[in-house]
Amino acid sequence: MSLLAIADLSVQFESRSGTVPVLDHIDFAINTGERVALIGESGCGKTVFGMSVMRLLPSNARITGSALYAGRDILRASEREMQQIRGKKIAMISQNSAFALNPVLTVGDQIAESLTLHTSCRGEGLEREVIRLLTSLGIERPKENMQKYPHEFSGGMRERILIAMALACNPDLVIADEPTSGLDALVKAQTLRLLKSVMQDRTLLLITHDLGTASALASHTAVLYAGEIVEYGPTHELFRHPMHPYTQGLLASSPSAGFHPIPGMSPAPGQVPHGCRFCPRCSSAMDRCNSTHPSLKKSGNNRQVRCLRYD
Amino acid sequence: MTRNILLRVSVAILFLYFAVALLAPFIAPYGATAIVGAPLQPPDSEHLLGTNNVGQDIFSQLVYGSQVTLIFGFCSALLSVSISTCAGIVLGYYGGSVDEVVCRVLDVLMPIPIFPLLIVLTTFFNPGVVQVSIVMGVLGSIHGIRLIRAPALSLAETPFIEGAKSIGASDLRIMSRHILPNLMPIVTVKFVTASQHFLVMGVGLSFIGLWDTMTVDWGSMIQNAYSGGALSLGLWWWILPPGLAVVGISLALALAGYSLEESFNPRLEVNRI
Amino acid sequence: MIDGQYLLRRIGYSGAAFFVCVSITFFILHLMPGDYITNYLLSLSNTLPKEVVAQFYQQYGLDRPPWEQYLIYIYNILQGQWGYSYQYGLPVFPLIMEKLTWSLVILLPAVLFGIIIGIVLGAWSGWRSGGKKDLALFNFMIVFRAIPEFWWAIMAVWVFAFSLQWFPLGGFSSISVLDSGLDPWDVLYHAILPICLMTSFVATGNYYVMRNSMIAVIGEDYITTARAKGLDEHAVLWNHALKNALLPMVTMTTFQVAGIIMGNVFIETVFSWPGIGLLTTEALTMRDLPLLEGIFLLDALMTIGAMLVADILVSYLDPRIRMGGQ
Amino acid sequence: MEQKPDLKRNRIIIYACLCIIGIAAICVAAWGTGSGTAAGSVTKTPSTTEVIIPEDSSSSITYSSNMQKGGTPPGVYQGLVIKDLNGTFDPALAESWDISADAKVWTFHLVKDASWSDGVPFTCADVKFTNDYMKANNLTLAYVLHDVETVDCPDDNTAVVTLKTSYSGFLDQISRQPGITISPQHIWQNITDPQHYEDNQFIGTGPFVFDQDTAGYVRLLRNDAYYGKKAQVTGVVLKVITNPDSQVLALKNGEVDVVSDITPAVAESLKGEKNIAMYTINDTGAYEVAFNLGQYPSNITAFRKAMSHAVNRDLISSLFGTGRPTETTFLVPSLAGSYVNPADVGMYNYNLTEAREILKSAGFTWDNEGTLLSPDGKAVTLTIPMNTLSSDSNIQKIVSVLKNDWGTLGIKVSTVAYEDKKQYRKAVGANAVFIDSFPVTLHDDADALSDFAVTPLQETNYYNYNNARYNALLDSIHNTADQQAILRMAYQLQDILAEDIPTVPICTSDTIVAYRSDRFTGWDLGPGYYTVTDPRVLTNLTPVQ
Repeated sequence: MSLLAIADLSVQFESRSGTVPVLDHIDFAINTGERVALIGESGCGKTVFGMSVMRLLPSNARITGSALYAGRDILRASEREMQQIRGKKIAMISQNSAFALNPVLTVGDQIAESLTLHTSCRGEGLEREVIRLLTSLGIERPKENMQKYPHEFSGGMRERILIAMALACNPDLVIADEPTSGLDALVKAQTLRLLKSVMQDRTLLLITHDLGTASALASHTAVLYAGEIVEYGPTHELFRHPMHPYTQGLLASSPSAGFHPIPGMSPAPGQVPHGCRFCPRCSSAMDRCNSTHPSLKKSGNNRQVRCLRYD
Repeated sequence: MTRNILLRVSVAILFLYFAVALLAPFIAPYGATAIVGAPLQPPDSEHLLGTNNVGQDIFSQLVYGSQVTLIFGFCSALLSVSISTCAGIVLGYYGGSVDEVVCRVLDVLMPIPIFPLLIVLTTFFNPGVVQVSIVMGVLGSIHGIRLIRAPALSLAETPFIEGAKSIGASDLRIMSRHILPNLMPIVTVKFVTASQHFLVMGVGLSFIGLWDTMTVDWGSMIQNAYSGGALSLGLWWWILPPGLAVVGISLALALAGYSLEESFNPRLEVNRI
Repeated sequence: MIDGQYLLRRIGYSGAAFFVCVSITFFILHLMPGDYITNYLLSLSNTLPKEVVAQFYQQYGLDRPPWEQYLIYIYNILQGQWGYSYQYGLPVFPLIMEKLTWSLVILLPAVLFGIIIGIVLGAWSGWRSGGKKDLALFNFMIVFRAIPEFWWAIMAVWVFAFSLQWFPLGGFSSISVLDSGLDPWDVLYHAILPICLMTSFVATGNYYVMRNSMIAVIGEDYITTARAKGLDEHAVLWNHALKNALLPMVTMTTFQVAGIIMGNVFIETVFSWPGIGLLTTEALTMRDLPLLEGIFLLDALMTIGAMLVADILVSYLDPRIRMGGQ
Repeated sequence: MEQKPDLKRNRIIIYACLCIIGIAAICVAAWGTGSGTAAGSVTKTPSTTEVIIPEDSSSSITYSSNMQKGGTPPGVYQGLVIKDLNGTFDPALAESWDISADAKVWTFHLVKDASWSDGVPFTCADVKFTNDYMKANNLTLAYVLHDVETVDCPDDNTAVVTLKTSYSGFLDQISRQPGITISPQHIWQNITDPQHYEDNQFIGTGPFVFDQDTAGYVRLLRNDAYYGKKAQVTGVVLKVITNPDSQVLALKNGEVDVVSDITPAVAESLKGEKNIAMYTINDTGAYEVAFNLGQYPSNITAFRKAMSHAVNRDLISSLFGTGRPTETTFLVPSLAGSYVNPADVGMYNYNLTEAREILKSAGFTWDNEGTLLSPDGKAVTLTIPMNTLSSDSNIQKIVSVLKNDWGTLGIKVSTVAYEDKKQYRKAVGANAVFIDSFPVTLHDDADALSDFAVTPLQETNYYNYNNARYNALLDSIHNTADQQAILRMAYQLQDILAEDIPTVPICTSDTIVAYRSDRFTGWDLGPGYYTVTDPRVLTNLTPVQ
């Protein structure tokens, strides 16, 4: 049984100019021990997906569908139940480490906060636990550093602190939203290595636009385009044999593959084409792509793809 | 939706006030200071809002008074915002020692209480409408300079300004064509709120009677009524109209200011539907 | 957290600013057209011999050149000698203090309550921003604030004191003060209407700033982080949002507290409450220079002190601002 | 590291603050309404016989000392004589007085049994001391005694004042505002820095003694050891109420016993109120349109005459609502009485046609639009300087009427306001016309005519009027104590004024006083007693049983 099974998840934002759909009928599951990457261009709804699982979307978001976590639909759970789940069962590593830490609290306090909330650690035990966490993430002189404020750390260190906060209560599922954004190449590589080691036997939902990060960390990858999953499969296979034209385009646009960007722009939310959403940018589009909306179909060995060519 | 409607309504009210001020000679049935009837007559068809203790028509005074009060609010706001925008941009753009010196000077000027200083400075001239608005505008700009300087400073360091510099644009051109337009939202908001602030301050000054009592404006009208016994006699038509006129325009300006601020700073309207 | 050397430098700088400020006000006041003697003598008689007038100028030291008067003034200030009011003939400092005490009766509670109420309502409103209650409160506050304070005061006096007669017409105390001394409850009864009005004014201003600040803070990523930890809304508000949202309020409220030194001339006029605000306008119109200088001096002292206190407070609350850094 | 307790502490503090505010608000509201109703229904028990009088500003009841500010607090100090509105003098510390024929030596016979409120007897030494001490210490009020050469004390009850030059108006000078009141020698002789001395005992000789000054109140108690007519009220309380409306309401509520200076409209509304009576003190203020003869076009006599015909005194007076038009050359008939020369009364009635004729015959013309042109063809415009602070609404009324009338004559009239008296004075010197108001004490006798003179002491006057014959006549008036001669010369002075017209008297205003008729009677003592804090009024008050 999967740890988190999402079925028919749709998210819409209500705004003054009407309702804007952002995620459309997502079906998605993570099994215990899997590390799934969700990749896509900015604006395709990746972050919204992570936030909707955490139920942290602003109040003008309308969520439908279900997300079964350990047999419970967390989309229908009460706020109190969610507070029990957040941080303890499902933890999140927020993107942009520069703003994700409260500037007026010491990092030690911020890490300890989750522990006090969800565990019975108090007093010295709490401090020992925080020190252990910091040490495990390779932060030197933890006793001294836990008294410091976020602005006193470098970007890479802050990222580690965020990871420490997420791992504090030993959660079942970690959602990492762009964990390496804003870091320079060297620090990024270090952070990835660290993430890989600490996530070795954990369940991870990695949200990223960076193919390298995904291939380094994820066992499975889902590709998101204009609010829909267009392709899903084990990372290695998916990267080696991309099936969907969009995935192919993505891989071709990475610098290592020679940087051939996909022509055109991804459609703005609410203005998606009727047929295949990728159709206007697709180099191998067919006539019926314009009118028929493809569905996500199983395709061979544990892979799924949303393209009329594979029908 | 609400914001736009609010903004439109308040702009419409402001236009109404301006129209009244501009067309005062056509709207007002009598002159502002002409004695046209017996003192303290209640409203009737001849005198829409009755007469004051000198026998002047209150409605006509109200109409003519709008000119002075509007000049007061808007001229001093215009002056104050222009000074603080120019100075703020120049300081923010050039920075360095000039910036340092001016900031220190501002620091020293800040503790001097504005209101008494205003009264002191107006005595250097005859306390007329124009003089008081000028002094008020200049004094009011002291606080504004810092407000404009901060975003100008951060703008001056952005890549597109660097870019403009690198293609050899002159400093003047960069400041007027590149920095100023980017500051326009904050300047506009500042102008609207400053107008409201100065308008109310002007009316207040004239209410406590610290300048020309012969000038017909809403503040001196309130002052006349207040000191002339309007409250104990219950002569509502004498004291209420100028007060409500001030309240009206102040409210319109305040709402316009808040609406503009929200539209320029979308964060303020999070979740607002 | 505060670098001692920086603090020293800051204090030194404040001292310099104070000196410059006092000098500027001295010259502005002395160059102001008109003088007490002319005003006073003209109010007594239209026909005064010239030598009599000259003698008064000499007696008040006004016949000396301005720079000489300035040096004498600075010398006296350094001696702690604030001079004597021309008009009252009394020492300036106790005179100011007496009036100030009466002003503080209104302004101190008004500013303190105003700050607390403004911050509490603003924080609540910002936290609930977009909700119906927030909008109702916000619109109410805008409307309240747009109406000039003297107009509120006039209307309040008219309704509550004149028409309903719930409150006294003005003044500090009932006449019983002459027989039984000052009764704090009686003073409070006289002060309650102006206190309520002033409180509302201070509160609306603080409300608006606090609400904006709160809205800015709840859009920050660290609030999401805090929620993602599983904190309940109260904990997010109290432990994470409030402290950050309060930072911009520190400077503002410190200046508000310092500003009460000038009183509020509108409230004092309308409520027949002769405090420091009325004293200032009176001194201005009478050209009572020593008194004016005393008032300006006290204000400069308070404002510069407030700047210093605000700096120190902010550096305590905001670890990002390292004193000596900048 | 503990988060929860910290959080709780924060919360507790805030909740506590909120609770305190809430409780305070509720208490205050409940108690406020409670005492409010009490205050509304309170009427003072008749057994209280203190009279409560409102004061406009707190500075008027903050006293430093009598030496610094003469005659304060009211009723505590006394001068030698006290002046009536109609120009005569009542005895105060001087029972009677003699004047030498050249009006140079004044002998005052002092009351015999007067004493200071601390028991020390009052003697001539105090009079001498007051004069010498004021002059020796350059006190502000010493200028009033500028003309005094010496004060001699032949015995304890006689003071001989010798003037530097003859001056028939000496009594007027020492009794008119601010005047000179006698201060006690035994208190002041030890004080070396009188300018900065703060008196807190106020030892005087008057019918009242100073009691205390607290929280906007000053209380004076009856001086039971007073040598003259003792007051029937036990004391006087001065209460600061800055707003005139509040004063009226306080009178209605019974919080104060008298309100002076109410407007005609308010007086109208008070008519028929139970327990409130009113009386009017006629002609307490006087107004004039004054010309500055040094400025064009006021330097043209015909222009001044024409303008004098163009002042609608009746309209102005009706706008005032009180007082009456004055058609004399300067003096106010009801006060100056026989000093007014009947030949000069009513010469310049309101007549715009006449004004046009005079202007035309003097060479003035009008252009097509009706603008008045001077003989040399320039448009005539007038700027009237105004003093922002001292201007009462009556001056605004006058200017409004002048704007109308002079406008129909083709003269554009504008105003310019000055906040400062010095600047105003300067503007008066630089413009042709100004409006002046006088307390009527300056209009009541021949001495008032000195306003138009140029003397060695007074090198100029506001009118820039300088007439040698006038100056000489006034000099002779000052040098004689002969009443008949003074009267004759005053008539001649007024004839000169009627011809030269340096000023146009407009009208007077009255002071309306409303008082609680259920508390005290005896306010309306007569035309001479024009302030409610006059000691003679206060001693005359009788509590209603």
